[in-house]
Amino acid sequence: MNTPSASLGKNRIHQIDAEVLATRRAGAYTVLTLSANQIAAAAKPGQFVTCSVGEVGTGLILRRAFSIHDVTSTGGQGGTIDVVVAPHGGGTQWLAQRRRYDKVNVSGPLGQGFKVPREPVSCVLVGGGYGSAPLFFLAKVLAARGCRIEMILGGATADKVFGILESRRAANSTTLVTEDGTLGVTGRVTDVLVDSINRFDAKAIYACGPMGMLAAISELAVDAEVACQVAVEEAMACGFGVCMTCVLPIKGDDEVPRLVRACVAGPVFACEQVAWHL
Amino acid sequence: MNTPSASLGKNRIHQIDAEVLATRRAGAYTVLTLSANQIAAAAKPGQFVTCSVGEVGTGLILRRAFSIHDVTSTGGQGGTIDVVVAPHGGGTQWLAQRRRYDKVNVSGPLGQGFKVPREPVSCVLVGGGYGSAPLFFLAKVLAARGCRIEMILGGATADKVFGILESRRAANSTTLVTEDGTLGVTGRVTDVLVDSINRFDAKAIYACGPMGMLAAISELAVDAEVACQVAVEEAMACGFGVCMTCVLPIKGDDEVPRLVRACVAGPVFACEQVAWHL
Amino acid sequence: MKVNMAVDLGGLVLTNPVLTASGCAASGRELDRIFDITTLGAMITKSIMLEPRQGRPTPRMAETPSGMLNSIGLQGPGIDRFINEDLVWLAERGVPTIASIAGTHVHEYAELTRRLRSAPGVVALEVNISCPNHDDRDHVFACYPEPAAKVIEAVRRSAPFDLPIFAKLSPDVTDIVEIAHAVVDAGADGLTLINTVLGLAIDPKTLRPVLSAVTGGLSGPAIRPIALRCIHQVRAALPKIPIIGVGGVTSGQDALTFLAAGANAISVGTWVFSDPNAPARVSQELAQELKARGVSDVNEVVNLAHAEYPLESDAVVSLNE
Amino acid sequence: MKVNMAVDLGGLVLTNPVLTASGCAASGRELDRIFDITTLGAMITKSIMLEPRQGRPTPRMAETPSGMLNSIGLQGPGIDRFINEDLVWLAERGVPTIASIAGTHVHEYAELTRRLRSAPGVVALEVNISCPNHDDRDHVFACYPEPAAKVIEAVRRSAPFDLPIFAKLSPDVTDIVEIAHAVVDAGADGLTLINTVLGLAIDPKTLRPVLSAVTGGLSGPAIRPIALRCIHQVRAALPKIPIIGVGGVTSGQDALTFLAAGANAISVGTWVFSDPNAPARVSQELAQELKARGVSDVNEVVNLAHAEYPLESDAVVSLNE
Ligand SMILES: Cc1cc2nc3c(=O)[nH]c(=O)nc-3n(C[C@H](O)[C@H](O)[C@H](O)COP(=O)(O)OP(=O)(O)OC[C@H]3O[C@@H](n4cnc5c(N)ncnc54)[C@H](O)[C@@H]3O)c2cc1C
Ligand SMILES: Cc1cc2nc3c(=O)[nH]c(=O)nc-3n(C[C@H](O)[C@H](O)[C@H](O)COP(=O)(O)OP(=O)(O)OC[C@H]3O[C@@H](n4cnc5c(N)ncnc54)[C@H](O)[C@@H]3O)c2cc1C
Ligand SMILES: Cc1cc2nc3c(=O)[nH]c(=O)nc-3n(C[C@H](O)[C@H](O)[C@H](O)COP(=O)(O)O)c2cc1C
Ligand SMILES: Cc1cc2nc3c(=O)[nH]c(=O)nc-3n(C[C@H](O)[C@H](O)[C@H](O)COP(=O)(O)O)c2cc1C
Ligand code: FES
Ligand code: FES
Repeated sequence: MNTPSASLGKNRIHQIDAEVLATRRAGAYTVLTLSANQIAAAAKPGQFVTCSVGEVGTGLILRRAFSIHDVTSTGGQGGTIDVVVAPHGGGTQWLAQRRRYDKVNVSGPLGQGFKVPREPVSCVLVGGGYGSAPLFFLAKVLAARGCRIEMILGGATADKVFGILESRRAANSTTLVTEDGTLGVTGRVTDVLVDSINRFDAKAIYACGPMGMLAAISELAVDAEVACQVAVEEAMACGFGVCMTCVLPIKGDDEVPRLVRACVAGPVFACEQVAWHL
Repeated sequence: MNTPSASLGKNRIHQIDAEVLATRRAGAYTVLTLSANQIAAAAKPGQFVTCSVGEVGTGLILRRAFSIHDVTSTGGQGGTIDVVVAPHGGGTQWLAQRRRYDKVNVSGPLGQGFKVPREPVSCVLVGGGYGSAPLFFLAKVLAARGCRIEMILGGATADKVFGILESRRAANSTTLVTEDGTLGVTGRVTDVLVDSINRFDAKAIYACGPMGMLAAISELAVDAEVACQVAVEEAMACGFGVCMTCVLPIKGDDEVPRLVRACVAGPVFACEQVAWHL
Repeated sequence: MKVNMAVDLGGLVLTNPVLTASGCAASGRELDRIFDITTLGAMITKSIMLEPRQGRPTPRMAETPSGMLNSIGLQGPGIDRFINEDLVWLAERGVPTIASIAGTHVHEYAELTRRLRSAPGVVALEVNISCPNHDDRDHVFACYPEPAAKVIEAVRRSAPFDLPIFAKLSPDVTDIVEIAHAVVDAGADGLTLINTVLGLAIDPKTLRPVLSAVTGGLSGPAIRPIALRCIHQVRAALPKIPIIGVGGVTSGQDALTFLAAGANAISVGTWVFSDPNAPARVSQELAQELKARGVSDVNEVVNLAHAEYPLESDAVVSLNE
Repeated sequence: MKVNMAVDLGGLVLTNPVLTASGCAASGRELDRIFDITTLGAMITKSIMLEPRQGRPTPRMAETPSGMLNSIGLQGPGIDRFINEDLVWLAERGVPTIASIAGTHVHEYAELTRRLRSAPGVVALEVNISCPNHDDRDHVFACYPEPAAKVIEAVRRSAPFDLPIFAKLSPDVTDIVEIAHAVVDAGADGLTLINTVLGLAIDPKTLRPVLSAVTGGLSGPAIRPIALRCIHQVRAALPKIPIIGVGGVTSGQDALTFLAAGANAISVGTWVFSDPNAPARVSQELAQELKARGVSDVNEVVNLAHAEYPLESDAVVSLNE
């Protein structure tokens, strides 16, 4: 009666004791390159991984979620993923202190990634803080499809704008925005978004960052009648659908909002699906 | 009404974020050299320190106790202590993995040390496993008083006999004993103790190791009418006298055994004080 | 040496004593992307209620030292979709299912039981009585012997006579043995010990409760000593009752200590979030632990922590040194 | 800005809200080798009984995830030596002392109270009622309202009318608010919340209980969510009663959350073992936390986690962002 384990199927979630191959500082953030061949091979932009944190006997029992920032997949055994860590509480601080050769238990790829356009259209990618991380993996895929890419990277201060240098290669053009004016335009990413949409005749917006920012972007996108996908961040205990902690109100076809798991139905949603004001 | 804090007095217990200056392997053990000037300056042989274990957020909440194995005190700021770590559970494993420049929170010196003879007599120092660790600090002090030192170092297997090389300098003569015969005499330290006592006309025995070994040594010492001090090991939560977890039955002047705190009244006791069979 | 891992929970025979915990493995589909869930003794599914339920608003969780708080509030699809989608899938997948049910009135438990009579693949019911009892001043059923017993009686009456019923007890009581006696007298065939411990976390920034529901259920290794104590107490009082132990199990060694305390089977709950592969690993580690001790049957270690049940204890303890 | 740290526990004014917890700081001498104990609000001494007591055999402790179990069994010198040696020393040292008393019969509590009437330096009594009640089937006093109230009544009758009495409650009850009401009605001037949670650890090698006493009291950060919940529940039910909060406090931030939950003062217990300097550090950190929020009086943060007591909460929350 037993059918073969679904775990052997293509939906398999991999759990790997990944070696830290490299670490680098990027402003307020630490980028970790992890050897995670199977995850790298399966990952799509907008998906995420979860990492165990702490040593033997740690009291920090839950995994931490990180967007997949970059992927190198050689086809062989050498696939790697990059994650961008913003040191915040105990777990992210621990991760940001990892050194080369350390091991980190990584699980993924998790969640639904961004949908990419069939046609080579202009896209605006908007990131706030470490929310910019997944946009670079996405940009690679969009570029391969011939899309034109404008990036808007924002942060409270200059050191919290992620990917300034990388964006030169990843995007056709980039607008930097800081709230305190220490870099680029003074203000918020939404202050420059409409201009970018118009300037490049954008057909798609992709956004990741704090919920407030995503809500504001959604509003602008709906007004501008441009398709917009957002990658949301909800506190997650499991990251793969079994705990029901990460829910947010998502409207179904009947427009009725229901609490849906961000980790398996998301983290990427079409902006009009999210009931922002509940 | 407030008298000056007793904490300013000579009984002060120091608590220091000590830097790991050096680590070395010694058979099954790891020796850590810690920069701990104030502890080094105050320590006496037979005393111990406690170390915090684990990173931020660790679930291993209690400190671990370690005998002071060696002390270098320059009189200036450079004093260090050595501890010998036997990796056992999560805490000692974590400590044994420390590398140079890591920090370890150390508290000490704790407990009552060994009493040393006024006269330059012959002494037999008996250690089992990592119980040999404190005997080397003791040997330094005894040697400075002109005592003759015979060491008996035992262990289940060769890699668990601690201090083989060091004993060449620290002792006038050394007998090594292993239960499996992989090194020195096959058997237990008690198999060679009486012979050592007689050969060197020993006037004092000092012993540290598992409780069973200490009990057996005490019996032999009483029979041989040689003064014997033992450093016991009881599971300790606090290490400085406030929790009452580390008690063992110690006979008072009235010969009645009472439960006494090993961490402040000991860990060193005269062997006849301990009610071994309770 | 082959180790027998099959256990008999008062007639309910499972091939493996390691189970999932209700609410920590959904209905199996997600976990099956991590490991082959047919290797488990059974899936205990998330507590299901009669109607679809949205549960509590977020935030629904807070990490605490070696534990977590949750206030999911029994979000779920309701019994009909649960049967048609989840139970059908589980039955096709070939996993024995222990269906957990929850309600706020006694008659809801009875109705849930009736609906599950003909459901596929259900080998037992687990009755989650840690719900507010709307019949009686909003106290939780599991907190007082009488309401707890009433629920179990209703379920017993509505269930096929040969369907085992496990009552899942709350540790938040003065005398868990009293509750255990009450539900066993009311017809429970077995007990699941323990549900979460009521707790509260306060955000040090806002100084407000982290959870929108204010309080939540504490789970994970932090509560393991409480779970072991409850199991040990109840086992001492009820030597024969099958017990499913749950609360902070992370490893084969933990599982072993739960069996020794008196559990006949073990559920892995919160640790699935920490290590999605945990149920499979715990089961493998448990078999290895037994093998290393020369124990050929997992049932031999059950109750070994009780002075009065030293079944074969010499063998175990000696082989273990 | 200078922060006022003085608190008024129903007439008992302490210069600092940070205290030691009974049984975790002995009678102060040892801690005074680490930091100046006169900086504390008060020392709560280890529960003392009438006669000298050896306590339980070893092993008396087990480390558990983010916590520990203890089964000391109230080892102590008896009330006479306690008064002549410990209280005299504390009084000379100038530390306000809250003397914790314990007994197994109601009359013992009364007798202890009488002996302490003229003892030096005692500013309040803490009544540890988490002891087996030998008058009544060996249940613990703190577990049922009536025996709990009887002890408090006896203490109240035997104490000088102006000596505040704190009843220390156990979390191991179905309804801690019920017990709180009972002891307050019986004359308790304040409450200490919480004592340890009953737990059990099993040695994975021997498969026997680690503690010779089989079960023990769970303490440390693992139980912090339980302590916060109990404080929050009792505060909501008894808006005016002074509460000393205890259970897993490790830092100034923790202390702040306890105050927000409803405590008026905080004891540091197990964390003294982890960091002997903890009480001094917690007190410094708490002052810093308050300063950073622009709060000039520690009493302002008390109860802030309760929607219905948002005293000055705007100031705190806004300054805090
Ligand atoms: C899909 C997704 C992608 C993410 N990508 C990134 C990324 O690329 N880079 C990055 O730095 N951070 C990312 N985050 C946020 C990151 O997971 C949290 O900052 C982190 O979990 C906090 O852990 P901590 O130990 O620092 O904080 P703590 O406050 O100690 O965390 C306590 C608990 O709450 C959870 N938690 C707290 N804050 C958050 C949060 N904002 N989101 C989710 N869980 C939270 C933690 O996982 C943990 O279980 C992402 C979150 C999600 C859900
Ligand atoms: C006075 C004294 C001196 C010591 N000197 C040394 C030494 O020089 N080198 C060395 O390797 N070890 C020494 N020990 C033993 C060492 O403290 C324990 O092995 C260690 O605490 C175990 O920690 P763990 O994390 O490995 O084990 P775990 O089993 O995880 O420890 C759990 C808890 O039990 C306590 N505990 C467990 N076993 C012991 C034990 N044997 N003694 C005391 N507490 C225990 C731990 O401190 C901890 O709180 C000494 C112990 C004492 C009391
Ligand atoms: C997120 C979450 C959801 C839970 N949901 C349920 C539930 O629906 N029904 C139930 O009986 N127990 C539920 N529990 C309790 C667990 O089944 C288990 O009894 C408890 O968490 C202790 O075990 P653990 O420490 O292994 O998690 C839930 C626990 C968690 C953490
Ligand atoms: C070793 C130890 C001994 C204790 N002894 C007592 C005691 O004598 N009387 C008492 O009321 N509480 C006693 N307690 C309980 C503490 O005072 C405190 O209520 C409990 O440990 C929770 O706080 P914590 O987590 O900060 O330790 C003891 C706790 C420990 C750990
Ligand atoms: S994080 Fe567990 S269901 Fe989404
Ligand atoms: S270890 Fe705490 S009193 Fe000795």
